Amino acid sequence: MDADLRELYQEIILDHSRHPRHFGALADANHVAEGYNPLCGDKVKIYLKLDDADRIADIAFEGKGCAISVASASLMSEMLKGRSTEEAEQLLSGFLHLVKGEDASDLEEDDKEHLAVMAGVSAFPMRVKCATLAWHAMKAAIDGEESAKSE
Amino acid sequence: MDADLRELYQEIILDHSRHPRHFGALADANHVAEGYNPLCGDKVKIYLKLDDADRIADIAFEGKGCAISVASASLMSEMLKGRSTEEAEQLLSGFLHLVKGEDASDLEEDDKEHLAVMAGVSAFPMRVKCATLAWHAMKAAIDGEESAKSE
Amino acid sequence: MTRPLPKTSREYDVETLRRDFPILTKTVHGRKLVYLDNAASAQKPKQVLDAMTTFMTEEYANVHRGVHFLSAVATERYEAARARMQAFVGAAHEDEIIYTHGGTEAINLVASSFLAPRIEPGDEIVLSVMEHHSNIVPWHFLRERLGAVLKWVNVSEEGDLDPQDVARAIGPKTKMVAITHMSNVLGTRTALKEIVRLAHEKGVPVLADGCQGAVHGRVDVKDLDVDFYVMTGHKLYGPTGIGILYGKRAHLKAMRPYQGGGEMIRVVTRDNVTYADPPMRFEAGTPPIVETVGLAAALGYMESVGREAMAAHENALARKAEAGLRALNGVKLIGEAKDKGPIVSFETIGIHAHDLATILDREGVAVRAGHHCAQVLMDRFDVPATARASFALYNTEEEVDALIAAVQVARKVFS
Amino acid sequence: MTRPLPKTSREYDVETLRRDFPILTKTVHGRKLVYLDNAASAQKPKQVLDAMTTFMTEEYANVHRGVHFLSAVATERYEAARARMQAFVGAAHEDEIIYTHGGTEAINLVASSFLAPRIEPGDEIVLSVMEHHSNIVPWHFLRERLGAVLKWVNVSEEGDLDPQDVARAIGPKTKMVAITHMSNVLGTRTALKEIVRLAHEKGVPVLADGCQGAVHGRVDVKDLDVDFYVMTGHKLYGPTGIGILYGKRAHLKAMRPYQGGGEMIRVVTRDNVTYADPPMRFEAGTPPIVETVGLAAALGYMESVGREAMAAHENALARKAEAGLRALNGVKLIGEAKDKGPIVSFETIGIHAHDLATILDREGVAVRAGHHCAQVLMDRFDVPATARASFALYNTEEEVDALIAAVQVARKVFS
Ligand SMILES: Cc1ncc(COP(=O)(O)O)c(C=O)c1O
Ligand SMILES: Cc1ncc(COP(=O)(O)O)c(C=O)c1O
Repeated sequence: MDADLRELYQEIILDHSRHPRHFGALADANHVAEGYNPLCGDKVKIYLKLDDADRIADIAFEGKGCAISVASASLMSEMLKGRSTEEAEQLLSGFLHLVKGEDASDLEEDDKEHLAVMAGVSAFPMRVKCATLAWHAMKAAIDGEESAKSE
Repeated sequence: MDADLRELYQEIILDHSRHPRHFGALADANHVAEGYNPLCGDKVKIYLKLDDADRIADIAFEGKGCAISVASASLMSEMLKGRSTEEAEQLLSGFLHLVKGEDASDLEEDDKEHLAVMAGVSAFPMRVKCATLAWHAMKAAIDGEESAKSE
Repeated sequence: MTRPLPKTSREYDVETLRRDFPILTKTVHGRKLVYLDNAASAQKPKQVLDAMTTFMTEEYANVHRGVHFLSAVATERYEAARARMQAFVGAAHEDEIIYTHGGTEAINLVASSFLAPRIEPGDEIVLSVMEHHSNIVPWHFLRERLGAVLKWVNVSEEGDLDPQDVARAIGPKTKMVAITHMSNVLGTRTALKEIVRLAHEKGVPVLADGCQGAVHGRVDVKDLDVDFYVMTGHKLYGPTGIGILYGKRAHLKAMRPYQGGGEMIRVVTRDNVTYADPPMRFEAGTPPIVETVGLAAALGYMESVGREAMAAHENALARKAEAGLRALNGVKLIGEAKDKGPIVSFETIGIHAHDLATILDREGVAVRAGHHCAQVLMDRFDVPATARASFALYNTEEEVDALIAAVQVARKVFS
Repeated sequence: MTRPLPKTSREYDVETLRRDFPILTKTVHGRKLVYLDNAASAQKPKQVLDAMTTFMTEEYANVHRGVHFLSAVATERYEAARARMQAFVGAAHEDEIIYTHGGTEAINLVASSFLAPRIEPGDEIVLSVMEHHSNIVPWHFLRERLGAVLKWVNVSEEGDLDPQDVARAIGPKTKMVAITHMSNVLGTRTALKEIVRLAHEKGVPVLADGCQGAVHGRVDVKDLDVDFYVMTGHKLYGPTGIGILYGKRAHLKAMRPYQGGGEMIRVVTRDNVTYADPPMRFEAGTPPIVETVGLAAALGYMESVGREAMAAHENALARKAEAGLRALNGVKLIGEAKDKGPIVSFETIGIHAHDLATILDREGVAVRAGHHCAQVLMDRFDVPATARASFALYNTEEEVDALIAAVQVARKVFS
């Protein structure tokens, strides 16, 4: 099998996609936004609970999609809990660089390691939107918008 | 100069175009129709006076157009006076064959000779519509229609 | 225009035909390309590319506009192409063939120029749930803007459409039936002639979306008695940017123009405008001139291959693919209609269609994954997306094997 | 995307450029072809044909639809072409570039999606009398269907358009100014920036028809501040079947879709439909994919020749032609505006334009004769038709001489 493919569908990605973390609705969310990719029909809904200091006190997501989009949402939800919205946006920016195969040196070392499993997406330009769908929805939720485009 | 051109713009054609016969309106016309070629803007209006036996007792035309269309209308008006509408339609059919370079043996010898000056049009497919404009309008007039298309 | 005889009798020599399609020798990701995305768009034979290139290097000018030589030649080619398209669908008159810029535009034209002026709020349009968005959204416009009501006809679990269900959906307020000739997802070929007969019994005109149907079988609009028939060039082995609308002469003559511009007018003044007769009334502006020449070459190519022979070949491949997929565990076919063309949609349980398509692509196999511009149908079958393999005149049995093998690779990745 | 530097400094080597246009070596009626019908449509350089052929033999698939390799490559080419078109007109954002099927469709799109929903009976649209039918008839539709009123701005005997006359025509009910950037008959280049400034002072948006203007000079929509700018591919040395609509982002975002179909939607259900953002909202169905690649190559070609250099060359030829025609007895130029592009219309007294064009054609000289889809302008100058010679980057001084000599032949025939 193709090395790029093995990189893309690593065990940990498949695991996240089969057993997504923080999956479901969040009853006490105060920021909610949807992401939708009209080209493939993939959908994700992000629930955030921001505290008074604009920190992500809790996070969850729902939706259906391919392995990449579900795993990416799951991974994101793991990483964002406890961060400030500003940090979340910085992470988003670094993540976008990473999956597009651009210079991702704006990522903290720890985050880079954690996100490394998503780097394989950069070899699949048509799948970048799958990987970023949940992240854009997260940003929309922070900004108080109802929905995000996939790109 | 090109032989086809010389054939097209014979002296007699130029003469008809400069001094069209039966040019003007016909006060006692009982069949009138217009021909219009939207591609070039040429216009012709045919006036017929049909008698009780459906003979063309009188004919006239007005309009503006290129040398070919005016000469063709003029020639037609010369030839139709006194003919029955049936004869006129036969002549139209033979004329169409002639200017399209098809077999025009359905024309009477006399008519063929008279119309021979128009045969040069067949070498100029883009100009056939100019030559036939007045003739189609004549047919429309006989049929009691208000206007004819160029083709 | 004489129609070349179909070569049904001789053996179908797919390897020879493949040589006409230079792109098929490509490799992708180091694998031989296996192009099974033909329902999205077909590849084009050399004959089409050559016709377009020759036209642009020898005979090009704008049409209907000049008396000069090139303009005359170009106009002749342009109108000769119309005659070929007339023959292709069996239309009675050449002026029943309208050049459009695609199948989508053709349907929009009918919705806007034929139907819109006849719609009163509450009037109904009957559609099947397996229509392509191009045969849905133009009618939704009439709902949004004029208060029309869309009436949906369901298909069976297998994907069959019962003509009687169409007839039952027609009521006193029905102004149009718009129905596909072949579903681009299920492959279902509809009983179009019967549908038309039933609709006409109730005095309702029928538009058929032939964007897939015309690719995979002979079309005879006179025999079908259909009011409008729509095709798109790029799926017929022709260029992008061109489509064809067949319309019955009486309808076309009664229709208002669609777009305004050059060549579709009779007289324009400051205060008024009058319009040319069909087909020119509907061909505003400079038409897709080069594309008509390319499409005529494509239709000529299809005739020379033999349309029946093509269809038989394609269907055999599709049936083989279905058998191969059925034999795998955890693969579900979507669309098993009795009369089916060479389009095979399926789900792989536990693998999203996009992941599947990505893995197949790495094996060189190009299929489409998604909703195929048929979200209403996806809802009907309650799937977010399917994978679709669709077959063309140049596909082979080995390519079917490659598809099945690639699906097995995907199952291994996700195992 | 970097824009190649215009080569204004080096000598303009027309003979070398001509080698890029295979059709120019043709003979017609035994004479060397002298193609002066460029305002109707330009010939296409090899670079454009090659780009299209290569794309169709190496990289073709439908766009935005598949995850497979060819689909990814095709989509990339398709969107890269958009970036080139953005650079060509100096648009601020890539999503301000809408692909259409021609200039005519672009204007119809604006009339239908932008203006129609804002028209109350009695609302006014300001046009000049020198508009092409494509920039008249779509507005006549709004008159016929919605009760809009067309307000006409005259031009002077020389063919100049006074921006103040446009401003004066704007009243409280004016909803749009639609004006050409360059007349396809008179060659007049309008003071577009000034017109836009005056219209905006009164809060009225401006659509500019750049189908000719963009061919003969650099366009900067940001500097012009124009609301909509329209171009057509086949006059820009590109393929038929493609046009471009530039629209300000804020306008586009607020506009309803034009045609319904695939790729322009967000969600389609039985009861509802929501739409994608611009530009896709306006690109229903399979777009003219191959044509975008061809047009991008054409624009690249123009940039590499140097747009200022091209324009200077063309204008020099036109001025030489005008001088030659003026020197003949019985020839009357129509259009002698102060700011004029390389389009020369004229009447030969005693010879109808069609007869003239036929004779010129036999001399190998292709000009256009007729109303040039500008009947309102023909009425203004009270002529049924004019002859028109229009110049492209590949025309030569010898070709101007051939034109003048051919007009003399015509005068001899009719003497
Ligand atoms: C000034 C002008 N506007 C609009 C058009 C229409 O362009 P198209 O016919 O390519 O749609 C033309 C050319 O025909 C033109 O010259
Ligand atoms: C059944 C069907 N109808 C309509 C269309 C629309 O054709 P186009 O996108 O070429 O306009 C397609 C293809 O996309 C189709 O498969």
